[in-house]
Amino acid sequence: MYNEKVVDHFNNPRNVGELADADAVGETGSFKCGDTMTLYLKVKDGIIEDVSFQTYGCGAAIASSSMLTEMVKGKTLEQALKISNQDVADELGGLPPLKLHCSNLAADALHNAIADYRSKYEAGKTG
Amino acid sequence: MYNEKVVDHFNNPRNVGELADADAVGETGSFKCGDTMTLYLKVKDGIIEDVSFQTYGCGAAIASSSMLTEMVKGKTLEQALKISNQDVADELGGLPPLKLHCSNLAADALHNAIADYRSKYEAGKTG
Amino acid sequence: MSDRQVYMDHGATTPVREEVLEAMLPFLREQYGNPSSVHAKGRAVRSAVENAREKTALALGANTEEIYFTSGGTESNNIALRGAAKKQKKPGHIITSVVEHHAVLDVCRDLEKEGHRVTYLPVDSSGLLDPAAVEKAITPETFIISIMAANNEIGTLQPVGEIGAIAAGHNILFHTDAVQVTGQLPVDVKKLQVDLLSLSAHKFNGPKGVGALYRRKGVKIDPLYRGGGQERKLRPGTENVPGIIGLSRALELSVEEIPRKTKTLQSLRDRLIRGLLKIDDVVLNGHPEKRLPGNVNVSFKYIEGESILLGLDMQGIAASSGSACSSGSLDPSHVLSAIGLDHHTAHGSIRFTMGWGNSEADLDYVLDKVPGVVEKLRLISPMGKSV
Amino acid sequence: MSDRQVYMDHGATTPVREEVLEAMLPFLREQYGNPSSVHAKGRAVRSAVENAREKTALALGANTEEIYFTSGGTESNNIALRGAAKKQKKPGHIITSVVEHHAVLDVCRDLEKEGHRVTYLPVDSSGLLDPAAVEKAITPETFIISIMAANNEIGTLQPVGEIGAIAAGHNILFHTDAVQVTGQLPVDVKKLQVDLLSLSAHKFNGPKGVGALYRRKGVKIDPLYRGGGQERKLRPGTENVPGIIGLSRALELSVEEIPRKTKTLQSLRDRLIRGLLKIDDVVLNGHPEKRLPGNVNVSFKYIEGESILLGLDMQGIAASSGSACSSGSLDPSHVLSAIGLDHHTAHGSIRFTMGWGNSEADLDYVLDKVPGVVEKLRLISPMGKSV
Ligand SMILES: Cc1ncc(COP(=O)(O)O)c(C=O)c1O
Ligand SMILES: Cc1ncc(COP(=O)(O)O)c(C=O)c1O
Repeated sequence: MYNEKVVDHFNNPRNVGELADADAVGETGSFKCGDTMTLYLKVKDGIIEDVSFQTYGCGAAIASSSMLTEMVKGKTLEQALKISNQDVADELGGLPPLKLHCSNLAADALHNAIADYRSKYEAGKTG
Repeated sequence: MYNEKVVDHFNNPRNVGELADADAVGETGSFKCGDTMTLYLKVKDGIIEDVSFQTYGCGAAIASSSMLTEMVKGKTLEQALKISNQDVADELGGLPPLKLHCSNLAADALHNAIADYRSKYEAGKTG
Repeated sequence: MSDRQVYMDHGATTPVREEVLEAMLPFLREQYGNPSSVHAKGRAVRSAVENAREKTALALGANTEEIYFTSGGTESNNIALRGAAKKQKKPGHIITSVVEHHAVLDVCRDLEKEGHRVTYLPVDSSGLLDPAAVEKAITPETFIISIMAANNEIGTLQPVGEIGAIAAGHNILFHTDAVQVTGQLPVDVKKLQVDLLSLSAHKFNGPKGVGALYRRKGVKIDPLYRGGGQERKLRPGTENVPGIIGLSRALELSVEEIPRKTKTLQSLRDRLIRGLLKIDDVVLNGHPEKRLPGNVNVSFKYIEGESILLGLDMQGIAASSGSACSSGSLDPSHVLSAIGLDHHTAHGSIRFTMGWGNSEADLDYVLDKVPGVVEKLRLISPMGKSV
Repeated sequence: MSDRQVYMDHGATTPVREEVLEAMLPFLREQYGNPSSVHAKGRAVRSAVENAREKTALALGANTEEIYFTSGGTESNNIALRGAAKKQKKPGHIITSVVEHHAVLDVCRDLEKEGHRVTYLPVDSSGLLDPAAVEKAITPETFIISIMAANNEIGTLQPVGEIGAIAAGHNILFHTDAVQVTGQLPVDVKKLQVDLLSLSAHKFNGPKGVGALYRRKGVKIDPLYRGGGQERKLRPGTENVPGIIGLSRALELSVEEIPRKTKTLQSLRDRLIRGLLKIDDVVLNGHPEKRLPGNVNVSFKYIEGESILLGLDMQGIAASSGSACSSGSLDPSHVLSAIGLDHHTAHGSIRFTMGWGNSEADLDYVLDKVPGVVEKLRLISPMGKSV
């Protein structure tokens, strides 16, 4: 069902847990299947320095979360914002069609986290 | 499907063919399945001295015909008249339920042959 | 009983080939997972089933997702016809023929009771249907045409390609019962322009109790059964995995061998026909050329089919008959009546169906034994004109 | 992947036992005749099929002619319910429960569309149905009551005997889906006062794709399929002979072994339950005693079922889950919802079903591995309260 890369991320999820000194937190939940994800970001000079996640969900959800954290580390917020759910699934080498929706939470949580960051630290800049 | 006795009578039918000098002939046909049977009798002093048959029909019909000829030989007409289709089937050791109707023609042909005999030779006696 | 056994009843069923059984065995042993299970044991079986679907599709020129596994030809026919009928909002019209298998004919009779109208088209004395008659029978209410590819009793091949074109031209569903033809002659669902096609594994050296329905993509029929959603909801129930694997392997093998096999069987068939017709008062039933490669159906006049079968059986020859007495029903086969045989000729019909494994030596044996069996019965018969 | 493989998904399907395969093999080899054929090859197979029917009847306390072979539990359920409905002259009323298998529930939904009215009775938090509620639900229009003998997810055993008595008292047909219970616990159709009963071979170490329907003599239901008239017209189509032989042999063996097996499985079950409940935040689903001997169903809070399954799979443990994500649907199992589990608890449920072949050593292994799998996932979970 799942390819090796997905299984690897499920078995050895990267960047798991809470970031004690996170600058921003993004949450998302799928009303459809009840999955939820929390993403923590540490940002310095507009660059994602550290990242971690907590996910309640199926194998695909967990692997997508883990994959996403690898994809964003070291990226600028602008670059990170461009990452879509599809990008995460692609980076995992694909997911079963029925499971695609489970990967949707990863990029959503990221976007929410970035929004959280901006609302906190870039409030003055906008408007 | 058929027991050994039925198969034996089918394989080695007794008293097959036309009796050239028959005293009486009985025919019967099943409207249901198209089987037909002709029974030939040679009668002397009220006793069936010889008998033969011709049958168009399935294995059960042929075996019943053959069995019947063995059952009637040497019997008086009165005794022969008492033979029922069920007796023939019983004497064969039984027939499959679906095939019972195929054995019905044997005793019927016998009864017809006896009626034929009586109408020819005992006409005066009746009435 | 005879020492020699010659099986000439491949139209009834066929032996499972050793290669087919071999393919099935792992799925009767260690590969026992439920294809719907998410664990490794389930996933392995799922992928085998989907692989079997792909093979089956390939053999028919279909797409993988157009194949639905069923429990046999009867079920495929029922799903096709009833499924199409169930989809109708109001009673409609069905076109079929008088020589269909009971699994089509009796479904149609049942659908008539539910309000649908059915046209049962006649056939000529060789069993052939006229495609023009199909076109003429079409009404605005016609929602499905169901014509068998080859008749199971007399072997006559119907012009299904032409009928498919007519159906397509009128935008009406076309179903064909291809149970007898699959694995015997090439079947290409696209060339035939068929929307629904039934097949059954045990007719081409696969196991009994498994079949398939081809459903062209986009064709809408309602499922009859409900349950766990298997076979994309068209045929729920835990899959008959060994059966499905056996079906696909048997189909693959038999389709592969068609070019060679067809010639062999046709030549056996034609030799058997010639040999049998040498006996007095024997007539061939069905079409002389447009017939299944392995099918021979003849009537032996003056004698009755079941007794012939029994006589052949005593010689170790397995065949079948259209006689009422062999089926437990009282009327002779509807097919033999439909081609105009009188009652007695119909009752004296015997079908020899050759297949994989039959040899010239089998034929020698049959041609050696049949005349004696027939002669003996004719001697008993009040109608015979003995030989 | 783990070296050790422990199969604890017998509720989904079971391995075919070697003795069963052995009984089947002759019918996949030389015994290939069609049971409807009159020749020797056909007759031999016919007698084997009828012998299998007798064995099957014996195992259920039924008469031979009350057994009809089908393609599985789904088909048996469909024939029972739809067949009874088809017999009705006008739309009637059906009583069933909210925890039935989809092969009953979804048939009922379909019958509702055809005008029938259906009462879906609730169950308590252990999954038990109240027989009094059945009696109360009866209306003059009620023509059938269908209540499963044991639930496939949580294993709860329903009081089918009591319901049978109620149905009999009201002269209403009673059907039970006994797919999970057959071969696990004694089933006596007379004691249960059941009119129709469904079973499926692959749940008791028989092959997939074959089942049976018990129909009490005199009970009238209409066939759904039409065709060659096999299974006394209730289920036409060439018989799945190897499957039927396998079913009867598997049933014979498993019923014979019930006394010994039940105890073993119950003790394994209770030990597994005790062991799993030692993990924090685990709840048992279903009834503590009135449950299938081999069934354990627990919810692991804060984590999701499919990920648990996957984690177990990595350790070579095959189990199943009532989680939506494992079935491709979005809602959690209707059974877990029906017993009142909240969305998250339902999603964290795992079913371990033990059967023939499972040992104490398997249990040791599972009890050793589960805590680690659960802990790891809880560490990832935003809800956990890690252990
Ligand atoms: C033409 C035709 N259609 C349908 C069937 C039914 O197939 P099955 O016996 O696999 O249900 C048969 C064979 O019996 C057949 O010959
Ligand atoms: C309670 C119950 N009913 C019916 C079925 C369906 O049986 P089958 O898969 O053999 O069609 C199952 C198993 O899947 C079941 O557990």
